[in-house]
Amino acid sequence: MSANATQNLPYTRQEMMAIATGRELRDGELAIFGVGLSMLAGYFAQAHHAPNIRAMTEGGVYGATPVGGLPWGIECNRISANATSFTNAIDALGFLVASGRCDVGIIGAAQVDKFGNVNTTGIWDGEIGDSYRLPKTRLTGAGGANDIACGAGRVVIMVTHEPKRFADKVSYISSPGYLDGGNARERYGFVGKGPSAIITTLGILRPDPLSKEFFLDAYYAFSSVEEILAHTGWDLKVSPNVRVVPEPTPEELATLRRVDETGALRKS
Amino acid sequence: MSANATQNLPYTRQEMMAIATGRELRDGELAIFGVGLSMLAGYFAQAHHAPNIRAMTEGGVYGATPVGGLPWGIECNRISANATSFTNAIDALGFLVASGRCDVGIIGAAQVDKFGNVNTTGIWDGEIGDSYRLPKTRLTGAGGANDIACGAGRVVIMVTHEPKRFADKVSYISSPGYLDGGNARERYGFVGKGPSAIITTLGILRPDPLSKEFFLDAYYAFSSVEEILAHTGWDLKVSPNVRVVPEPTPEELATLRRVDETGALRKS
Amino acid sequence: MSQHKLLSLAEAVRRYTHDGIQYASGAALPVGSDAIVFGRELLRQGRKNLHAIFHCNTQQLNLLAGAAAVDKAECGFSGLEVFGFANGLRRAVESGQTALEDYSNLAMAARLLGGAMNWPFVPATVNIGSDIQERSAFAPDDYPATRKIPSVTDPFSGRQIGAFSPLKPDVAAIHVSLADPLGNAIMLGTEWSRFELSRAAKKVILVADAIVDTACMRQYPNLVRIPDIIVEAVVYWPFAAWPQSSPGLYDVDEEHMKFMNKALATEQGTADYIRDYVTGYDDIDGYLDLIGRDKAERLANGVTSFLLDPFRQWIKTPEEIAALTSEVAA
Amino acid sequence: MSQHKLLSLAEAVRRYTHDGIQYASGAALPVGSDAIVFGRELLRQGRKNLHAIFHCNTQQLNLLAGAAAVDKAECGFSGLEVFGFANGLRRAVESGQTALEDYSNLAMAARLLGGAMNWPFVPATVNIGSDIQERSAFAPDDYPATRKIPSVTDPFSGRQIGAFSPLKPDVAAIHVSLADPLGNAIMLGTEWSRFELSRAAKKVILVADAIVDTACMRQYPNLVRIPDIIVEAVVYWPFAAWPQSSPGLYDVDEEHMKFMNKALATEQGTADYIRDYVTGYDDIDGYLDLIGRDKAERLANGVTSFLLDPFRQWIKTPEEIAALTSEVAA
Repeated sequence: MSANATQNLPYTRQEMMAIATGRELRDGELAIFGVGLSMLAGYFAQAHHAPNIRAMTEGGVYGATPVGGLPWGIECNRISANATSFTNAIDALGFLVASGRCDVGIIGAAQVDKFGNVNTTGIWDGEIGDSYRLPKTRLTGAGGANDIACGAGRVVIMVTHEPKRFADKVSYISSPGYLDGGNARERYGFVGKGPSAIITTLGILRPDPLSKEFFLDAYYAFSSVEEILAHTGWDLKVSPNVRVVPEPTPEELATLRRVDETGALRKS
Repeated sequence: MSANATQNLPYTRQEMMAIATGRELRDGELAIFGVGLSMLAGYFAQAHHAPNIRAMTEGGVYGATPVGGLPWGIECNRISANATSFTNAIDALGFLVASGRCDVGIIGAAQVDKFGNVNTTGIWDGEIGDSYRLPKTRLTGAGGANDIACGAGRVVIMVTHEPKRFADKVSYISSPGYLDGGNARERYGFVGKGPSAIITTLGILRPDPLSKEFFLDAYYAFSSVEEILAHTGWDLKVSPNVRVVPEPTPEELATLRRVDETGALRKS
Repeated sequence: MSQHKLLSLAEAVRRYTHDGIQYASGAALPVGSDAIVFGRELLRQGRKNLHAIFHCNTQQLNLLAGAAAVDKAECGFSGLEVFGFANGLRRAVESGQTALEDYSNLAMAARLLGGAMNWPFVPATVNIGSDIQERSAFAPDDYPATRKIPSVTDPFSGRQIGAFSPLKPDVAAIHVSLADPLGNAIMLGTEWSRFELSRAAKKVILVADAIVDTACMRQYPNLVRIPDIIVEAVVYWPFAAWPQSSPGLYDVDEEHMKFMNKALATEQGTADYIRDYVTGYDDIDGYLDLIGRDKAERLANGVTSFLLDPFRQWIKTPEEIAALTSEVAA
Repeated sequence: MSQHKLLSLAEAVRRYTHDGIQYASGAALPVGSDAIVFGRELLRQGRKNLHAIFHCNTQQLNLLAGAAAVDKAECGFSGLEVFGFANGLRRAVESGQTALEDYSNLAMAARLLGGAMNWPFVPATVNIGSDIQERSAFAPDDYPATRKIPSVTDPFSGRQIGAFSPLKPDVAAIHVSLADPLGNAIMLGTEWSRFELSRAAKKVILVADAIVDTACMRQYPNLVRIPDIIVEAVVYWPFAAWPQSSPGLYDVDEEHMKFMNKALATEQGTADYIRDYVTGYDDIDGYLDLIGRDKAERLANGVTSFLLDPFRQWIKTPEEIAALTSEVAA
């Protein structure tokens, strides 16, 4: 089991994923984070290398950094306690995200496919078919992720790397990646450019510039190309320049753990 | 001159017009007032017979009654001083007025025609023609009156009764009345029912239920059918039941003058 | 000028709701400000066949759906954020009890904006191109769905975008931090879509954690985003959003959030939960006892309690509120 | 984390404006909160050929148009409320100097909303059927106008409504009551369309009557309707809206409103006005001298001054602001 592979490491796979995600964010960017891992990754970036990142949540909570531990939600008291501005959904998701104004968004996925399409709506036995039938397992729906996927300049997808989560084609597109690939996004005029990376517990996938199919760009010190291929439900292409992601520096790890003060990322 | 006709009366023609307009408002209604005469008429109604009128301005100023005299504008300190809520234009003119939620609006006019269309945009020599040419005199534009004219349940138009202001057809429709009459408003799906009265310094005009052409419904104690016909620029029809508007009661006059504490309505 | 609109919770539910209505929650996201106690009262009075308009799921929808009182729901997000899937709603959806029509969070807000504006449709630049547009739980055989988010042609560029259908719920029970007896309301924390909802809904009931004097509103008119002129009734109920949070007033009750969601995962658990936490109190005092007086005090002394400080001087006591409420009822 | 954005008025105009830009006023209606002093500085620096986006006319547009600096203007209302017609704008329109494209007040707000949303068009249920739709000052020979407010078909009902073109001004100078050095802003009084404008404009400059500490924003985050993340620069200028009003801070200067509008009725009067009230001061002190220190004090003690009371404790002194400003410039 790959879980064992990190037993001797001074960080968890979740922490590696959060740090790798945080590294995708640049100083000064307008960035939107969801709840949980996405928020930890974002605030890690702010605390570590992007002090002037302009962080927001889809609730229209601005100027905040969480206090007292991982917020229970993007609107809860832990993130409301030191905000400088509260507005609303139209403002955050519409004026700032769907408009194209937001540089980068971080979203999660229950299932992702080779074109970076995300399913967070439900699990079906096989294809849904021509009539919309009940899911075997109902998930959370799109939330703001669809709006981020359509509008944010670029999107980083965070997902646990398991075969069932990496499908050739998602059962339901909750949030669009590159749809059926190539220039498909242009059909809909999306102002956002689409997902720039899928960052997993095992490595980093990036889209081919033309086909938009995601390929393996990098793996972690504790994972391998073989392990990743075995955990991906499609025939994942591997970059000829596939590289190892640098391990967390002591500063990165210390900073992340200050942000993740309740240790959410160390529990798994 | 009709100005002389009121010399011996204990009220001015403007005061009669304001009181007649105020009488159009019913208790409990959601009502929008513009600046000046319209606001005085509205707050007179609230102070006199409609204590629960829900008064608003297009600035999104709610729960206020003016203090210190006639407000200089619908947003100025005299009306902001005791408001319970300030929002914005989208809210007031969109959510509450264009939506059809507002029961009644009071608007003014530089020029009005027999179908109750209002011009507040400009004065041209004759028709504008096929090319939009410069007005001889530029007026104030539509402001919120167009939005009120489209959306408010009914509209009361206040206007000084002079021949040049009562045209067969206005040069420019800034705010729609019944357009070319009949069911013309239905072509545009306006949620508001259109103007219910034109209240002037000489009398009250109301629309024919079918043709929507305005006819003379009532004149004042100091005016006459003949005087009104002479001051109307179209062949004004007179109701067979034309009546005299009741003169202001002492209570009405006293109340109006409390509202109009700086005497704006007594200056003309 | 205006009259007091204070009404008891039971009377508000009795007077303004009935089976089968389009019922909207005025919620600030899944773990925040929502009039959850209004949902409890809907169940106490046996309301059913609801068509729920919830910008996001909350423990209220989770409870109502888990109790099989919801036939249809429209939602942007159907989970509970860090607390995971909403087990009551999930069970209702998976069993077919509740048809859940999916939108995104911006879509729900935009549809409320469109309802408030009385637009016939709202331009959609999101949700298009995904299964949110192509799949309709309300018309499952219409695939790709043609009526859910149809296309509209931009007359300026000639290109096609989507069109959302506006929302105009029959009744919205909107949770607010502070209300005055006339119906002016202050929300602390994100508004989420409560501003738009208060204008889109046909009738608005405020459910307020605290009642303040109107002088508070005159001091802070820019905070009064819901004015009395559009409000039918004001219900006073402390900890109305419990176990969720109300910034400035109380924190999330983490323990009960988990307990409640676990209970709603099964029919039996839901029945037990209803017995204990829906029909298990007679009045505000009994409700606060259920929460636990110590816990309530601890939750009220959270990291955001300073947000309430400027307003405390105007907060009315339960006795003052009771006196006003009985005045209205008389 | 964020950095101070305080900038002198002259530097803000120098850095963010140039001839021919789409320049938006962030105004709260014709006699209220507007960054009129920004317009004075535009003239001091000789900016011209402006395309003015003014939800409503104010004394700023009246002055800029009267000074022949405006080629095009888009407006919902072009008067001065109780102060009558705007003589400078009127003269510019009647002479053909300024092409004035008419909309209604809701239309302008909706167009800013559409710009903020990045919608290709905005549904129009007003302005249709009137000459606002049929006549275009920007395309005078296009009659009835086909590109100004074209028709769009509602895909749900099949009926036609109008479509407004969204607005995205190059620069907006938005007047606010209070700003912190980072660019968080509080507006007292109606927002009018400043919220939407702050999101629609490509660059936002705040012009604030007073600068407060960020602690003020953390105490009242729901009042901060313009957050720092969308603001380029903060200009401190007391009485920035003079002779108009800024609720909570100062009243309308009735005398100067009339004097100014009378002056703008003629070319000569406008030249005299510019000499005395546009180029007639070197700094804030000189500006306050022009207003008159006694009058300024009287205007500040108006009927709404209590609205400022909760915030006074955080207001920074001119010396503190000067220290911060020089820090940024360095």
